[in-house]
Amino acid sequence: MTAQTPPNVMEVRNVETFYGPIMALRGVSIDVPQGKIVTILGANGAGKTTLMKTVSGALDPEKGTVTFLGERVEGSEPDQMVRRGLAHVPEGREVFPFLSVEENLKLGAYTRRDREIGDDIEMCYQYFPILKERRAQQAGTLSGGQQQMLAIGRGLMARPKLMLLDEPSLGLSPLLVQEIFGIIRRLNEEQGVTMLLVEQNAQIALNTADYGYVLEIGRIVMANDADKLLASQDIQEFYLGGGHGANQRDQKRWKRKKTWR
Amino acid sequence: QTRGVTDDEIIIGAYQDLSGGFAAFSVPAVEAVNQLFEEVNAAGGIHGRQLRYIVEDHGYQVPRAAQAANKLVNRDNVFAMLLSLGTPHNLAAFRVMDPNGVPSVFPLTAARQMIEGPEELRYTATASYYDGVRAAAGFLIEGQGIETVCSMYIPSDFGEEIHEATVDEAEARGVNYAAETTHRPDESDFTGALARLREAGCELITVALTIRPTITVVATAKQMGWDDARFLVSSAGFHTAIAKVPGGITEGLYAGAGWQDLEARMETPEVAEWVATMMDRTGEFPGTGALLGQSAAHALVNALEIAGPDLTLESFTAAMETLDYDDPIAGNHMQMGPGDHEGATEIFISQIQDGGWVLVDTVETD
Amino acid sequence: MDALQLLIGGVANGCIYGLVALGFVLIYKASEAVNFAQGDMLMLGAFLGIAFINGDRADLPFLLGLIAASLCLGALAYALDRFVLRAIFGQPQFAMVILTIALGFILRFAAGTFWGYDPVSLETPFAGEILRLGSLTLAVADLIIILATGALTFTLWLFFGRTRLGVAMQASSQNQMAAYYMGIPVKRVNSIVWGLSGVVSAIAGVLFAAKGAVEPSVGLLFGIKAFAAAVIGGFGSLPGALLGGLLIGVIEQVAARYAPSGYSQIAPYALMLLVLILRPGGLFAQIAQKKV
Amino acid sequence: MRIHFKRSYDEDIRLFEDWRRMAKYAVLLAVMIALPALVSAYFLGEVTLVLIYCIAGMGLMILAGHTGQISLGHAAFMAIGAFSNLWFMEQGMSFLLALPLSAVFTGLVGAIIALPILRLSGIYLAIATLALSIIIEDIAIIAEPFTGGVGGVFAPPVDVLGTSVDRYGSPNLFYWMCLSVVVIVLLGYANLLRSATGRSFLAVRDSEVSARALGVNVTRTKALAFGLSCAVTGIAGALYAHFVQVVNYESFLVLLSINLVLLVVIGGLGSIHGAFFGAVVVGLMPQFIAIARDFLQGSVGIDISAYPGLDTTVFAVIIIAMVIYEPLGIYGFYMKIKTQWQLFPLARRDMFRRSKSYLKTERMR
Amino acid sequence: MSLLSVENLAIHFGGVKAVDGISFDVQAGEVFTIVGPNGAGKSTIFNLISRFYQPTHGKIVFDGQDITRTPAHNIAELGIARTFQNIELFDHSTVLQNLLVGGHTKRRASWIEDVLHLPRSRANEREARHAVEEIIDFLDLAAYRDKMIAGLPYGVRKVVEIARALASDPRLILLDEPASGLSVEETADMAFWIEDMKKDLGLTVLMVEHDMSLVSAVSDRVLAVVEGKPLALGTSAEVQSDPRVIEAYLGTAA
Ligand SMILES: Nc1ncnc2c1ncn2[C@@H]1O[C@H](COP(=O)(O)OP(=O)(O)OP(=O)(O)O)[C@@H](O)[C@H]1O
Ligand SMILES: Nc1ncnc2c1ncn2[C@@H]1O[C@H](COP(=O)(O)OP(=O)(O)OP(=O)(O)O)[C@@H](O)[C@H]1O
Ligand SMILES: CC(C)C[C@H](N)C(=O)O
Ligand SMILES: [Mg+2]
Ligand SMILES: [Mg+2]
Repeated sequence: MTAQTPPNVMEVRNVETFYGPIMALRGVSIDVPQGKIVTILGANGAGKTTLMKTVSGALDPEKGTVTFLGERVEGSEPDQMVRRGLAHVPEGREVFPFLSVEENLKLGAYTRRDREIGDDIEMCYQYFPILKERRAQQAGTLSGGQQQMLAIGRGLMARPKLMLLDEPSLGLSPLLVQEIFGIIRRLNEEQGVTMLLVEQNAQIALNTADYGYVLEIGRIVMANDADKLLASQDIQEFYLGGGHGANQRDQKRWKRKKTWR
Repeated sequence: QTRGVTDDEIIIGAYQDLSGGFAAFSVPAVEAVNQLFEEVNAAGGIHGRQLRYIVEDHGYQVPRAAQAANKLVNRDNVFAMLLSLGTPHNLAAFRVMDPNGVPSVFPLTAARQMIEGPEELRYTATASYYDGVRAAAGFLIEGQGIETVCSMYIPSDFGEEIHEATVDEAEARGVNYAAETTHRPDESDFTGALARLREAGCELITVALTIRPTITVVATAKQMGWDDARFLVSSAGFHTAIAKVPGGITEGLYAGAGWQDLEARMETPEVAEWVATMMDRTGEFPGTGALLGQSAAHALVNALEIAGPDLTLESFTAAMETLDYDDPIAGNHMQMGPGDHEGATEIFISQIQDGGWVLVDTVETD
Repeated sequence: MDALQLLIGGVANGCIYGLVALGFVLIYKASEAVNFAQGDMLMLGAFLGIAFINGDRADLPFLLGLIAASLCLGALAYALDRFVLRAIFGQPQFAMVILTIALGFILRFAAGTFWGYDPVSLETPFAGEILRLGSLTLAVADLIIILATGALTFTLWLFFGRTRLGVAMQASSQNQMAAYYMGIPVKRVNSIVWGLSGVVSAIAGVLFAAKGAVEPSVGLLFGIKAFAAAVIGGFGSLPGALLGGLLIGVIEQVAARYAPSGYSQIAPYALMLLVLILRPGGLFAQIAQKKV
Repeated sequence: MRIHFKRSYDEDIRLFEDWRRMAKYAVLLAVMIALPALVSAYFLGEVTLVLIYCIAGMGLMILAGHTGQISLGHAAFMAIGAFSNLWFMEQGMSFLLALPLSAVFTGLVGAIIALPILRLSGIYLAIATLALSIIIEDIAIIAEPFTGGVGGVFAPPVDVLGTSVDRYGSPNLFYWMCLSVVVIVLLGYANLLRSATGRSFLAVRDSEVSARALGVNVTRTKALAFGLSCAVTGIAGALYAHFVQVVNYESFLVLLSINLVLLVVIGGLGSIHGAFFGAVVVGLMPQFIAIARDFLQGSVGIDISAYPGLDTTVFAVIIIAMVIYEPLGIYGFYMKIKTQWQLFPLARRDMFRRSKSYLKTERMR
Repeated sequence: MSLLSVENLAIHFGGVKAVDGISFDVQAGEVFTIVGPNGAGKSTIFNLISRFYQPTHGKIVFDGQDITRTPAHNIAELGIARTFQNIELFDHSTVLQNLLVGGHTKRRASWIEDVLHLPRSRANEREARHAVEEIIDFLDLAAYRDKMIAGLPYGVRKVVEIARALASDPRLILLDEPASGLSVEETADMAFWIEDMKKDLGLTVLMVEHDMSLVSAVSDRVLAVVEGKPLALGTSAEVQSDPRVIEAYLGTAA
């Protein structure tokens, strides 16, 4: 490791995770350096969500190790991970449908005991004013995008050291997608929160991130600095949509085979 | 070769409720039978044959009782059933017992259907609930100048029987049968029902509930400040536990039953001895179930002795019909004869006084 | 006066239904699991109370015995969840239904083996005590039951709505994974609420035993009626559970007083079905159409 | 693992995937038909009861397993089936007519009850049906002209095409009769599952919202499922009445309802096989425990009968173990064994590991 | 003549005016897209059209027939199919079974025929399977045909849901955010499929979408809504250049 690389908040080594007989992760290793934003790209079903769940304790890896802040944590329960300083904003919102917006936010700070919780709720409301307007509404009746905002805000409430974001832009309007990534960058720069980000919108993810991994069918197939990935031919082709476009609408469909695998 | 009888064994069966709502009857009854059988076996058995008592639990469910009967009859090949509990359960089991010639000896229910059927296969132990309640109700109506009687009962054949007895006795005595309420076995509060009976001016109320609700009924009446009502239970409620309720809540309750309470007769040596044995065995003062178990098993053992080494259904029937003795534990007189398969017939009327049952009168029926 | 008397009796008995229903609702609120052994926990609580309080047993003073029984049953319920029910964490609700039905069988067996099958009664300092207010007679036992239940429901209601742990419990029931991601130790929270429900059941059991007698099989059917109470109130609502209990308690007495005999027993269930037909989620429903 | 190449849609629709499967079931059926020659009267009686449980189990499985509606009150419908069957026969109807008629009657009653009740779901439905099961006891007493009140009704002799079929008099015939009813119900059930109607049941179970969007009338479908379920359960009740030959209100207690639920869950929710596996366990387990107890007493001298109710408790413990270790029921276990067998020697133990799972509220539908 | 027309539609939830006076017409054969900020009421409009919600105001006319009071389960039969923002599949069934349920409205046999497996029921089955296999081919789902839904990747599920909607042989299909959660590549595929639906199957498509690349690629007309009210209507390019739409929805960088 070179001198300018910061220490790793999280190290994942050779992790294998199963759903019953299905092997979803086939030996994945990644590093998340302190204070950086790391993104994981990959097609649908590649195992991104599985990886996130494995490091946050929601799934147990069959093999391999996960180290968080210098401690081995694989197989711990998710609540212990939260206490250690990890916040996971899961795929698919997962808000508490019968609790009000505000109660949802308060629960985000469940592990905290300090007096600044109220301030942080105000901060969330600043980021997402609609939530303030709907603070007493049951979260289950919010629109899809509003629920996504609530899930992200709730994740922020934990004041984590490492934040996992699984497809945060899902279902958000273009304006809000920009805002979300702005928030991610600000939190990272101003409060030094380390981020591990899964995103389908590779363009914006790589623009935001410092480092990127590409996951395919349970394996890491590429890893590099974000800007290098952005420039890579393959990434251009398969994740950034180079080659497809409105001008090709009437052409016959065809697909180039990926060069790796 | 007689079914259930080998050179060294006689197999007796029973389907009981060991885990359901009537376990309070079955469990001690089985315990008492086992106690007596062990004693008999230890003394060499009956004509060299050991007694084996196979008990199946039906948890008061008819399907399981039917299964149990099938097993006992077709697999275990029992000679007779002793003390099987539950009316519909017995009726269902008779269907497999009758064609196979398995007698029903002293089933643990006093429903009158228990005596209907092929004569050589039916025996009951004590006076029916019906006779007991009629006799006791008559005694109270007569002795205390009661003019209005009522009834609270579970709508089962047990309850119906007591209800009928009350109605019949009221009619026979020319008094007014004024009101009735029916209940589920699980009921736990009787304020409304009692209010209704009080309104109707009931002076004597026959109660055909299981034990726990019986206690609650009497307690509730006291709480309502209804002090002058007389409650009468059948043999099913003639239970030591009721007399033992703390706070004197059940003081004054009457019972009409086919046997006498144990506690008051502790000076009788046989009673004292048996109570001691059972206390040793179970750590508890034997209650109604144990008493019924003991006296039924006692009668069966007597009959088997009399039937002699050549045990067949015919010799057994003949032996049962000769039974005629004082049962010291039950405190009644067991007597059968040809065409008479109902055992003891006297009715003992008792009342709870100072936390114990006290005999107030004895009535001879028939 | 007659009606008032009836009402009080019904309310007192309804309170016990309400307490058992409260036990269901507690567990449901924290895990959406339904405990079919709740009635048997009441039975166990009653026997424990007797074991601690009665003169021929431990002979503790009433209050002390009540506390001891509550603690015992609380600990037992906690342990049940910790060592048995936790094994099916995350399995469909149905598994829990089956598991608790089976547990009920075992609890009844245990009670029967320990304490026998004969009904026993609890010795209370207020057994048979009566307060007379004009023509109205009030059993002290009833009064105590009503006060205790009211206080307990209110406390629990505050706890669930206002405290951090209470809200966390509700969250756990709505989405276990998300609750974990908030740092809520969901499994432990479940065990705690089972313990709490055990305490409530013990109190219910002791109060129940103070009114009559108990035997191992009282729990099953009593539990079902308490279910009806919880459903009337809207499963998941604490005040609803109490209200449901009261309604059942009162309707039972009113029906026994005025309806033809044979029909009166149906009244509580008929009431429940009626409520459900009119309001499928009970009086204080917390069910919703899915937002798509 | 065998792979099937399908050449026509008919092959998808067929009941049996291939002739091997068909042969397997044919052999099973042959054994079942020959059973009276192979086993004792005692065992035959038990198997007959198991067959009746199978029918009741299939009835509940349609509802609980395939439509996702829990009923804790199905004993009530057994009762309705039993009493109506006996009443029809008392009116002079022949058994062969009375049996289907009582099924139709029970189904109708079920569907009518279903309409208000099926607006409920989950635990509300479970408890409402539980209440039904309790009420039916009182109704059976009140409806004395039809049910014989407290005393109950004795089953009149069954006459099938001029032959008397009696549980005790001609146990073999009675067994075969039950077996044929099982086969008929089974065929109907299998047909249902391979049809649009059956799929609409599954759809309602998995997502009412999308079922509705796809044109499934959810209320009607639930009522139909409930009605069919009750009709089949009613058949079981009718046969049961002739099996025990006397029924009263105490023949169909709540515990029977609970047993039926245990049956479908232990067998494996959502599969017809499950109803059969469950029936075998629930039907034979008490007897098995009793025999094991006799054996223990006879050979080792351990007497467990000193603990009354222990056998029920053993049963309960087995259920608990089952739920914990094999949540998919016996059918799940059977599938595991089968898969391992087919993959042999490639099967790995870890193929069946369970990963952590989490629940979400069911209060949103 | 327009296939679907919505007139002055409104629904209020307590104080929230989720949809507040929306009118538009969808012409047969076009792809009509609704865009708007989160919570603008787009999904609610879908829920109103598929009759999950009862509007407080307004009228919905499909193919000349007023469907404002038609029960939800009769909508599919009229020829309107839909997908859901959050994917609502039958999780414990296979892809094939899901699609077969899609064909529910096409069946003619009654349940009695089904139980007895009479010829009509069998014929139904054959037809249903035939139709479904075509859709499987159309959407390239052959590889997943017999897989359980639980466990399929998100992207595949999205396609299965569309396939299921197609199985009811609709004239109008409502797609709620078909591209959300899809990668760029898959989004491009989705564009082709929507094109094919329109061209090859002759379907009319009403879509809600936030991915502007897809919206531009396929939409004939776009309606922008904000806070339950219409904001702009026109071609994709027109709407995207409307300053009010940019301010409320797209942001400057779009
Ligand atoms: N509950 C499950 N049961 C079985 N298999 C599963 C389950 N969840 C996921 N899988 C499988 O595991 C693999 C990885 O899934 P995962 O959800 O991690 O993918 P992903 O990269 O997050 O995809 P997406 O972009 O669609 O969210 C997929 O092939 C999927 O089919
Ligand atoms: N059942 C309900 N109760 C209360 N408010 C509701 C309900 N359903 C929807 N809403 C509100 O109506 C508004 C519109 O919701 P809708 O789901 O239609 O938004 P949308 O335009 O689809 O947004 P998104 O792009 O985020 O999916 C939201 O503000 C939402 O909170
Ligand atoms: C009190 C009990 C012994 C009554 C009996 N079980 C019966 O069914 O009649
Ligand atoms: Mg994912
Ligand atoms: Mg939406």
